[in-house]
Parts: sequence; C-alpha cells; structure tokens
Amino acid sequence: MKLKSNILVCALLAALMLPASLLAADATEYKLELAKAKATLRDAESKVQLWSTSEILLEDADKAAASGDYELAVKLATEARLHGELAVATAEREKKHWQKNVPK
Amino acid sequence: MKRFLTACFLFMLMANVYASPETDRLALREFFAQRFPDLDLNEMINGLYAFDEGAREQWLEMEDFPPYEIAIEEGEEIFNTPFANGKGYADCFENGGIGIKQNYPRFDADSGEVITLEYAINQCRTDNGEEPLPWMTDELAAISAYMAYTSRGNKMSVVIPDDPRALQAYESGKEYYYTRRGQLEFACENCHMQSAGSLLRADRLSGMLGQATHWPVYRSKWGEIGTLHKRFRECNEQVRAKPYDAQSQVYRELEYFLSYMSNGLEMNGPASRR
Amino acid sequence: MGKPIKIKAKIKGDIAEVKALMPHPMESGARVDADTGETVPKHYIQEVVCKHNGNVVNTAFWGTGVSKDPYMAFKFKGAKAGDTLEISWKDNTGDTSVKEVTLK
Amino acid sequence: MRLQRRALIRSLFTAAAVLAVPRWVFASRPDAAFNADNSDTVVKDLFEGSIAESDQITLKVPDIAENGAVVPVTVSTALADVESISIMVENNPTPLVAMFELSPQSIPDVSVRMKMGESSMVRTVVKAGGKLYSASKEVKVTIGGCGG
Repeated sequence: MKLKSNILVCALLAALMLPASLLAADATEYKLELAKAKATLRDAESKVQLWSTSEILLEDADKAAASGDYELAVKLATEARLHGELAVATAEREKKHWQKNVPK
Repeated sequence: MKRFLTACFLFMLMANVYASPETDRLALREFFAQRFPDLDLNEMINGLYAFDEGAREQWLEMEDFPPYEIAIEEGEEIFNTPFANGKGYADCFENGGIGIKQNYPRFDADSGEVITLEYAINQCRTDNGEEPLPWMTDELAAISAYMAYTSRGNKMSVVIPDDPRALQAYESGKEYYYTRRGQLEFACENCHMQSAGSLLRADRLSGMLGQATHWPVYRSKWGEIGTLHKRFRECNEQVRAKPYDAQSQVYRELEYFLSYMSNGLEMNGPASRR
Repeated sequence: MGKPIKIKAKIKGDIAEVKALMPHPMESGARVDADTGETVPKHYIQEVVCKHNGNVVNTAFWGTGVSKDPYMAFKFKGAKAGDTLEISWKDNTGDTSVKEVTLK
Repeated sequence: MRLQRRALIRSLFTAAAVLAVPRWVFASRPDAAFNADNSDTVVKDLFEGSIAESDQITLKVPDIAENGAVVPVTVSTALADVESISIMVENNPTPLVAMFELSPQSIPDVSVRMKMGESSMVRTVVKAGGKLYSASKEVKVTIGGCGG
C-alpha cells in the first residue's frame, strides 16, 4: 500500500517535472510548490523543529514571484520544502533516539 | 496473575521511560563527576570559567567591578517603586521577594503552568493593573538581577510536585535539551555535555550543571544584561533553529528542567560572561 | 546629565585604591544598528578627571577604544579616612557626570 | 531649603564646567593623536624624543582575549616620577585608547577595559622624569560565538 502510494507520488512528480523542464515555470506551478513548502514547514514547526533559515526563503520566493521571476520563485520554494522535510526527518529520528543520551 | 504481570510490565516500561527527576539529577552529577574527576562540581556554576584558567583570570577581573552592578541598582530602584495602586513587587512574592530566586521556576497547580521568575514579575504587574514589561527589556532583566542578587548563596531548590502536569512539563524540557535540532542538528546536550569544557572553534563550552544558577547575565557580546531566555534564543540561532519567544511555554519548560538539574548548587546571579 | 558613576574606594595604609564604573554607551561611530541599518554616531567619554580633596590626581583622556560601560582603576598616596574623592567625565556631546564620595 | 538646593545645583554645574578643562600637562585632550589611524602618528603627535624599551613596566593583558569588546588592561611601573601612561592597540582603526596623566601624588598603576577589533600588539608608553619608556605584548582576539 505504502509502496503503491510512493510510486504514485513519484509518477505524479515526474509528470509535473516533465512539463516544468520543457516550459518556463509559471504562477500555477509556484502556487503549488509554495503550498507544499508551507505545509511541510508547518509540520516541522508542530514538531518543534523549524529551522531559522527556512521562512526567509519563502519571503524571497514571494518577492521573486512578484517580480515575475517564477523560475527563481519555484526554486526557492522547493528549497524551503526540502528544509521542512529534513527537519521533519530529524524530528522523527530524534523522537526515537534522544533518550539514549540521557545519563542513567 | 496475568493482570499482575501486565501491571509489572507496564510499571517497568513507565520506569524506563520516565526516570524520576531526582534519578536524572543524580545521574547527571555522576556523569560530570566521571567526566571531570578533578573538578569540584560546585565550580560548574561559573560555566566555562570552571575549565579555562586564562578566561577565568579575565572573568575575575570583570567580576572585580562587574557591569551588572548597574542593573542591580536599577532593578532595586524599580522593585521598590510602588505601583499606581500603592502596592509593590514585594507584595506579590513570599518573603517580600527577597532571597527567593532559588525556588523558580515553580509549577502553578491552578493554571498548570511553569512560572519563571520573569513570568512571575510580569504577573505581579498585571495583577496590580500595570502594563506587563516586554520580555526582552533591560528593565525586566534588571528587576530579575536585583532579585537574583538577594538570593546569592542560597541553594537552587526547584520543586517538581507530584502532579502529572508538572512531570510532563519537566519531561518536555528534558526532551528539548536532548533533541538535536536546527539546520546544524545540534542538541543542547551535544555542546554542553559531550563537549563541555572543550573548544568549539575559539569558544570554551560550559557544562550543563549550573547552567541555570547565575542568571540574568551581563554578556560582553551583548553589551547588556539579559535573561536566560535571551540566551536560549541565541543558542537556537547558533544551530540555525528558529528561536521561540522569551517566556514561551517551550522555554519555560526547558528552564524548569535545566533548573532542577542544578538543584543543590549555589545561586550566583547575576553574573558576567564573555 | 549622564548616568551616575559608581565608585569603590578603599584605603590601605595611606594609599587609596579606586575603582570606577561609568555607565555609558561608548559608541565608536563604526557600529551599525542591526534594526535600522544605520551607523550609530560617535558617543564616547573623552575625559575623566579624578580629584582628591579638590586636587587633580589623575586625568584620563580616552578615545573610542575604551569598552562600553567603562571601568577604570587607579591608586594614589596621601589618602586618609574622611577625605573626599571626586570623579567626573565629559563626553564628545558635551554631556557630563560628577560623583563625589568620602573615603572610609 | 530651596535656595540651598539651587545653590548646590549651581555649584555642581560650576564644578562640572571647571572640571571640563583639566590642566595638568596638556592644556586639553590631544585630539589629533586620538584621531590618528596608525601608532607611529600617535607617537609622533604625543611625544618628542626617543623611546626606550623598559623591563620596569608591567603591561598586564591576556594572551588570548575572551572577547575583543572587553579586554582588561593594567599598566604599572617601578619607574619614578611618572607623568603619563598611554595605551595603544596597534591594529585598531584609531590605535590610541587612553592616556592617563598622573600627578606626583599618583601611584603609576592604572587599569581600564578596552576594545580590540582583531589580534594586535598592545603597546604602552610611559613618560617618567621627562624620558620615554615603552613595553608591548601581543594579544590574540578570537571571534566570539558560543561561550556561556
């Protein structure tokens, strides 16, 4: 089940990336990427793991989008999303391991 | 029998996950006793100066006439200036607010909140119809500095009452301390336990024990006096984790845990640091 | 009027050992305010005069290289309990502060 | 009472005004030396004649400064008839940090806390009995970050 959904996501991503690599990024693509980035960052925040370096990327992305540079805007939003994903991964790993460093 | 075994199993599981705060504290002292066999653990209230002779000498020169004395004086004046309703800070605290910092943070059973000294100072203001002071102001740090000064020499004695909410707050603070975070993935523990006393670039790292006894601090780097939560924010920023607001629940619970770990050590605030 | 000077003085034999702390920003004129992005103008103590019973024993001229909230220590002979010690400063804006204490 | 207070305030102001212009050796603060951007100019501005290295001067500064914003420095000397003690940080934008003019009643033993932008030689020049002596020492300044 999990595998299947992963494949589905991959396929979806590939489908999205194919046209993106052929055509220049546009507002729709930026909005999509921005929404994903925001969601992962919120997830990281709820796990007490937000980085100090992530939100500023979205501010910069917004500025780039406002000036019409959607390519840069998408790139920045993607970077923010990756920040969020790494932070969430840290949260999940640390949940399991933090106790190991407590002196007993 | 089956039920008994289940209960035993559950108990063991619980005991494993939730070591009591006192067990934690003793284990921590043992950790540092083994790490630094030649060090008097009571010296750890002086942070990095417990480990670094050259830095210690400069620090002692600062302590000769430390800049925080200005804050103590200002704090005393504010502390003794009555509110508009005629009451004062002394009316809000046990023993008139003198020599009590060792009891903070404390757990408030009514609200279920961890109350730090700075939090209590602002509660006192709002209870008496005054505006609360912004958490990061010199003024608040100055009042805290004065109250810390009157508590010097007392032994840290933070209480975690037999209340699951209090224990939960302590556990949250503990988890925060030991959890890696930020873009650089450092836990408080990485610097202040594993690497305590060592150099991180050019900085000698303080140990966790005694980290809560000496606040507020005049930090030369800041050029002013600041609270423990200001330092928390700085630590977070150094590992590129988004800092929380001073006196946020996360930081209050962290302070609760950190202070309990310093129980039994002498209060020595305010202090000067590099 | 500048903030009050804090003085600690003790007598050993006939020698007075004096320490003074002077709350002052000591802005060098090179620091940039992180909030406004503007350079903070020079604001620093230029002269400190120390008098024992009205006689100048030590005059300090300072540049911008003296630390914030300056500390100064000095010693002089011929002191006894009941003598007065006066320390004053003047900064580059013309602001001053004066403090007199009685030696004990 | 009110009059007394006013008189007191006035006398304080007068005192401040008088104090503002100390007259010991210099008529006023040697501003040019304080504005000079290298220590050679500072020395040229302040002193005439040759300067001798002296082991009679104790220049107490840390080998490694904890924080360049606050570096404690103490200069004391066994030399007799000390008239002035100057302290310079060679690599600071304006090297002259402080100059203390001492009356004969003073004991040549002064301390101050100073700023250092980077590692540098710290130099002191003592004027005693009309002659000039100096001592220097290197202080390393590291970039502060994670102390506490």
